[in-house]
Amino acid sequence: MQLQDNLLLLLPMLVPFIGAVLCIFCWRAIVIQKIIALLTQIGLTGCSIWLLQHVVQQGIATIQIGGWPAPFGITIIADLFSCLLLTAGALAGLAVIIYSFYDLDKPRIRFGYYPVVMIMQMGIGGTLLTGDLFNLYVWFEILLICAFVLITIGGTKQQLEGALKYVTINLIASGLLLVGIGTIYGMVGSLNMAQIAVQAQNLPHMQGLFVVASMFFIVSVGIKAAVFPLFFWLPASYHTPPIAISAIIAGLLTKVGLYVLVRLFTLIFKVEPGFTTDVLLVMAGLTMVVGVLGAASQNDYRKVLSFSIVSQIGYMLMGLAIFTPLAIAGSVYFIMHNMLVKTNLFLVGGAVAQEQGSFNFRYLGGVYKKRPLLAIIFFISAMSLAGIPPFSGFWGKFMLAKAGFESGFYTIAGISLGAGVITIIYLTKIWNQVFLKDKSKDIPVNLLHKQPFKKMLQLPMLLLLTVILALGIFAEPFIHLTMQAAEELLHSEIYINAVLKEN
Amino acid sequence: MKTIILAAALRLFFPLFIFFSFYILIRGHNHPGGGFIGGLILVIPFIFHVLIHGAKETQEKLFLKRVYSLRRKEQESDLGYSIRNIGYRLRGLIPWYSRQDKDRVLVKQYVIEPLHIIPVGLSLSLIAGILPLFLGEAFLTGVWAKAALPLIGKIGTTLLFDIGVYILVSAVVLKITMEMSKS
Amino acid sequence: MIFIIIAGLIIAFLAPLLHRLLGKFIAVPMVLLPLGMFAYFCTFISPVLAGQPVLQEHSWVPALGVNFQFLLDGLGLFFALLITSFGVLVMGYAGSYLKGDEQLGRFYLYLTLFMTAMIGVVISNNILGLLVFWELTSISSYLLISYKHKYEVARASALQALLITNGGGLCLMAGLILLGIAGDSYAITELVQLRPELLAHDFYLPVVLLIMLGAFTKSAQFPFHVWLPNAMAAPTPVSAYLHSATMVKAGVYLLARFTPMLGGTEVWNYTIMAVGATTAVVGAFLALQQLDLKAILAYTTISALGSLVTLIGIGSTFALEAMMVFLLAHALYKGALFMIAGTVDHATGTRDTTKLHLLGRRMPMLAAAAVLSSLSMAGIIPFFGFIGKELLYEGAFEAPSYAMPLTIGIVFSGIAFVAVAMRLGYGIFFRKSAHEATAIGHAPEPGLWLPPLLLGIAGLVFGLLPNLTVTPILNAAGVSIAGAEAGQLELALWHGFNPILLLTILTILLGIVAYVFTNVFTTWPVHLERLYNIGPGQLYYFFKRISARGAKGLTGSVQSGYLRYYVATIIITFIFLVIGAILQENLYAVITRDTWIKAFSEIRIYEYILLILMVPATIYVSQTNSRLIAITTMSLIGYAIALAYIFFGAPDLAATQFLIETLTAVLFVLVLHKLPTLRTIKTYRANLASITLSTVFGATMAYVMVMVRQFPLDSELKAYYGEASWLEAKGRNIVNVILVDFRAFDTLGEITVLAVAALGIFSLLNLYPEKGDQL
Amino acid sequence: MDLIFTIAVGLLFAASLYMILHRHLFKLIVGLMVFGLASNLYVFAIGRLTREQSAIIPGDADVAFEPFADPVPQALILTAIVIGFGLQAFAIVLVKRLYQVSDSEDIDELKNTDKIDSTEK
Repeated sequence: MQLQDNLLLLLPMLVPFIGAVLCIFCWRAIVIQKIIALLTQIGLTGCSIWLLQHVVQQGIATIQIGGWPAPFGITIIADLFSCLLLTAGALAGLAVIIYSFYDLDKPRIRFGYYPVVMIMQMGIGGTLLTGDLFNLYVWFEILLICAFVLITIGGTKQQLEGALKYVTINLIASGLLLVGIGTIYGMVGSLNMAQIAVQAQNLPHMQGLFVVASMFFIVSVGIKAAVFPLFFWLPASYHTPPIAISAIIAGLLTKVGLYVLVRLFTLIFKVEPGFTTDVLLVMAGLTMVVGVLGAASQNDYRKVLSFSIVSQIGYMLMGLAIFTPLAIAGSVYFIMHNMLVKTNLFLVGGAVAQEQGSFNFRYLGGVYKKRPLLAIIFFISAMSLAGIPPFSGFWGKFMLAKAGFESGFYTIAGISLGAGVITIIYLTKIWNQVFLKDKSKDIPVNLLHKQPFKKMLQLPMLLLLTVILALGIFAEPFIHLTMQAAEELLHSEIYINAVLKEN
Repeated sequence: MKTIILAAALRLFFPLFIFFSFYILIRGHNHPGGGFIGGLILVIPFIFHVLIHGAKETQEKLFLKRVYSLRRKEQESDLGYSIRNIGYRLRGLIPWYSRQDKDRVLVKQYVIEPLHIIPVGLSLSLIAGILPLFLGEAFLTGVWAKAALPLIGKIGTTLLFDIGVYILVSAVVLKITMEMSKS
Repeated sequence: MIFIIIAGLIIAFLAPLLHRLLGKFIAVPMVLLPLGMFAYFCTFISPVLAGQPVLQEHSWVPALGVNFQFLLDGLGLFFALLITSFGVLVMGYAGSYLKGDEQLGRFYLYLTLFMTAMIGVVISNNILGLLVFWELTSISSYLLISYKHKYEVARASALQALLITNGGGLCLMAGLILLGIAGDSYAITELVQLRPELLAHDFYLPVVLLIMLGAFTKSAQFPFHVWLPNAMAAPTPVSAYLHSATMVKAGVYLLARFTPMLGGTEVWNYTIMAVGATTAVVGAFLALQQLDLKAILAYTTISALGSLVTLIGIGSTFALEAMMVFLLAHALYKGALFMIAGTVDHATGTRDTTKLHLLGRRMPMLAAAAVLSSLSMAGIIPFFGFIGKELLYEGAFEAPSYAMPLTIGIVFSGIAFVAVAMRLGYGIFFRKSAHEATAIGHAPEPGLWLPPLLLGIAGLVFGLLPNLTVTPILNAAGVSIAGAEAGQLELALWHGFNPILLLTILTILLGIVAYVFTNVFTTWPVHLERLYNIGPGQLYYFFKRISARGAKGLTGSVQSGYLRYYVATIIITFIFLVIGAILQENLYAVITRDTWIKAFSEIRIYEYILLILMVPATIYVSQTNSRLIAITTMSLIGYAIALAYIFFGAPDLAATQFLIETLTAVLFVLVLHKLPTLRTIKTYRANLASITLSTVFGATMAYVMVMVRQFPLDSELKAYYGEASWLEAKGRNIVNVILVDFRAFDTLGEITVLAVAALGIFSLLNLYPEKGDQL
Repeated sequence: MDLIFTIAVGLLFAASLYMILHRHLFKLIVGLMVFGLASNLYVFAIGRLTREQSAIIPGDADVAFEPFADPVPQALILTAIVIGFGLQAFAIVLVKRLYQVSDSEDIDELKNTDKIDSTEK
């Protein structure tokens, strides 16, 4: 059983890692890299589902790296929350990998796209599964360097410009995160998150300091999660690389940041009415508003979606701030749904641009007539994002709004619904400009030599669409799971006992 | 920075640094040192080489491996030639014993690319982690051999892990310096 | 009943496929679907009339209380029959109207989707289920309005309709959620029982207002009516179906549905009454001025919706019953008239009333339909429209309060109806004028005149024999809204001489006068332009423009592109949060004199070296304008830190720091000539600001450190590692043992970072567009 | 002895931020590096300081006896230094390439990707 337990929790990290190592070995052999990448990604998805199923049946699973007992070694732990996100992330990753077979240029593949993407998947797995604060930092850095590399790969001027902002702000975030972890260690002398949570209750004289330390995490992890007013790096950089890269970064990274916020603030720093709640609420509200307004004012497919990521982060943060079971469940559901939908929307944009050679609304049009399947994929994904029932986004929005009204947070609930209207505005803007409108007559010559449309591009999108539809129309099991996940999160003693059970 | 003295000194220091770095790696478990510091020390002479000679020349001199065969004598039997050639090839493996024969032919040459060493380092560390799994232990558990080797001491997976770090760090730093110097 | 919904959805999504298979015969299955649904709903007539509503439940998302709970009572059944029967006619009509259109499959998809959603709305007992279908109607309406998506007008109108109805939908969502919280149930049947508790609940007012907003936007009540005339950009079958007969009545349905639960209070009655009456008058007034056939019809629809809403606002049993009758009457003639307008447009290519003349000769069947329905619209005996109008007048006349103004408003609307009906039924078909008869491209096929004719005949039959046909079901609907005392209605054409008859005659006379002076009304707008500029239609565009500009401005200033602003904002946020937390938690009080003394105590002489090295170096590195010196001083700082590590027992760290610092310097030197030369770019003021910010930032960090360090640290990790390092992990250098054993996983991650960094640097330096790689 | 570290940490953080806020590419990169140094030093200092006695178990003992330096922050910083090195090396190269491409060291001029109506395709 030991081996199986170990494998169960390790494979989500090891499978992509081994895949990446093999890919680096086959540095020049693109075809082999593609095969490895596909197999790895399928394997990862399988492992995630296996783990999810295990956790659903038998509760939280933990292992100790190196066999050292709990607070002393590094704990790897999977609860429902992390498993759900892991599975969603693996599915999104699978779609992007398949997509990249048909849309990514050869030079970028020759310079390590696949190994880096796979190491990023490993980083995501690690971030979601680790139970150790400093280990979390290490995984974050892996994600960071992978994002750096992916954003700059290809080295166009825009990519570099965007990357400069990305790099600067995220290096500051890393520094602050390290400082925050140091502060926590300096206070309680432990790095295991469960143990810190125990200590936090045992050291009443440090309650105030814990609040201060939590601010370090709000800012540093908030930067990674792209919360207002810390999100600037995101709209500056996410639209610069090719879609196969944008999609995977945009779909997954900020959500992982949000995962960490939820994890930390349910386990270590409890959100109690007062300063923390106020801060989170204000941030959530402003993030939503600024995000949707930003998205509504852009004229570029990818830029609209970049700002849209920001606004959606606000919803997820709102659930954390409200801090009731329903709200947390709403956040969890929202994160999951958003990973899939955002990835899919980016992929659609990529397919459109492959044929039309542009992301700028001015030069796009006529897709509705020409590519009906693509239009359907976009429309349903967009409606999901906008929270139109019975698609997936509705449930997230509904749970969050209901939780807000129930707990008396009327303003934020109202803002969340109001932001929904603007969400519809910018999505219909894309729909109008890219799909419905006829293509403009005066297109610059350099955009005219476009690639032929590859029908296979729609395969990964259909895959994601199926999941999105299932998430929305057969929502019951998923919502049930998120509710359970929220219960686990709010009763942190379950988590703590699972980690420290030997003692 | 192409000074003769430095170049000469470097030739002297090369084996010294290599052995020293290995020493640091091995003693790391009980004294200050370890794979990371060792790896950094290992690349110092290489970096100096790059600084002095430039990346192109470093690659040529240190990382370009050539495989030679003997030129076939007239009317030599296949068997005789093969025996002679195998002997020559085997000798070629020993650096200071290889002969600069005039009648040799270049069979192939290849560059040892630090990039290819990177996955070697990664996989060594990974193997050190995975090995204990087969012994029923947790991932990355330190498993120790019963017997100890002279000079090195006890052998365990942690040492393997540290060697992985050592190789990887040196390969990465080497790659980075050479790329930066080339551009 | 769920299979009706499922069947509808499945057939909707099959429509494009069917179109490909069947070509123009796709209309056949699409007509059969609503016909089948109609037949299905007919089977419920007898139990419902017997006073036994049908309740079916299917769970969907029980975790959130959202289920398919279907209730078929009088009201629901009435609407279901209305929707399906009109569905039959419109589906057939659309087949002829859009014959040969290559996107006909999609059209049927949207239309069927809409019909299914609409049925869902009227039979849902779960308010959240209702919301789901409600939103679906908005979306399918959007898709239908933007059907002619080539045209900017269609896209803009569709967006406007979507925004207004969806905005209302979100209000409705909020209202329903609050209602669910207040009543702790989502079932309408249960909530109705809780009426007293709901009326007394704190949430009553917000719930009512929010639900009203949802209903008003959907039913195009003033000032949200602006989307409806623009929605006429949709193909005419859509206008006939959605924007006159069914969807816009969803708001009316909603208000009616909630009347027994939330109605009867002052805020309910007066708000609804005021909004409805205003809409009735404004709609009628605007209708008189239009020249476009569909616009005329759209505004009269608005006016009629206003009258319906007014009746709900009046709230008396009689008014509610009258509402149902008028609703049916209106649906009959308005649906027909829209189809007629569509056929005219189809045949002549224009909808401008000033260009349409003497159409009656060429299209006799259509003219017959037009006459029948416009007579009904004008409220002429013996059409059903007459009964509807009589009851409408009576309802307003006998209103418990404000009867006088309401009656005047309703009668005004009636006058406009007469005038408009004359223009439609007489003006364009028969009126002799100086113009030639308008040329007709091709005579309309039966599919284009039969449906309106059927509706017109239905109006006549229902008018002649109301009690044999529609009275029972109307009564049943009345019972669901107004309670058991309703349902006694006997419809008849003749009510004797009473004030209402007088009003009717007055209406007809004045209507004829208004018709004669049509020109006066239609040329008015020129003079009224200024007034319209502040009307809600202009207001919508004004807000849209302003908010677009505002959003752009805001985004431009937030996402300014200046990296230093970004960094400054982040750091300011950080400082603000940390200091805020310190103040909030009263932590400044914790720092005592002892803390400071401890901070100053026992510094050894050689440790001052650190400060002596570091302080000038730090200041120098931030001021220098020489790249080499900057690198050197930075290394100096690094070495000083390495020294500190040696002083405080961290030889491994010191060695690493030393090596890395040197290596970094080497890397810098390698690329130095490619790096920009240093110069001071900053202005004096910016400099001052950043010095201030930096100082505060540094001080904050230092302060937090002092605060944390005043408490003793009892590290269990340190203790454990100290004990286990040699005995269990077989290593004496604890730091190294941590790195390769206790926390080896971190190290694995760390070397992965290094590997990726090397890959990244490799690609950055070797792959860029100028290098010739085709990206 | 806390004082030295308090001053040093405050100073380093302040200087690094000052350099990052300066609009110059080169200063930015130096500032980021100093930021990394500062955070390492912070972590080191906040784990409490022990003079001279390093975290190495003497050859004649089985366990380490207090007082000895806390090995945990050391290990953390070691990891952080290495990771920081990787990231910073990448950043140096990025700045170098960016300077080559844009031919400007003024960061204020590098704001094309943020503009709403930029002319990119």
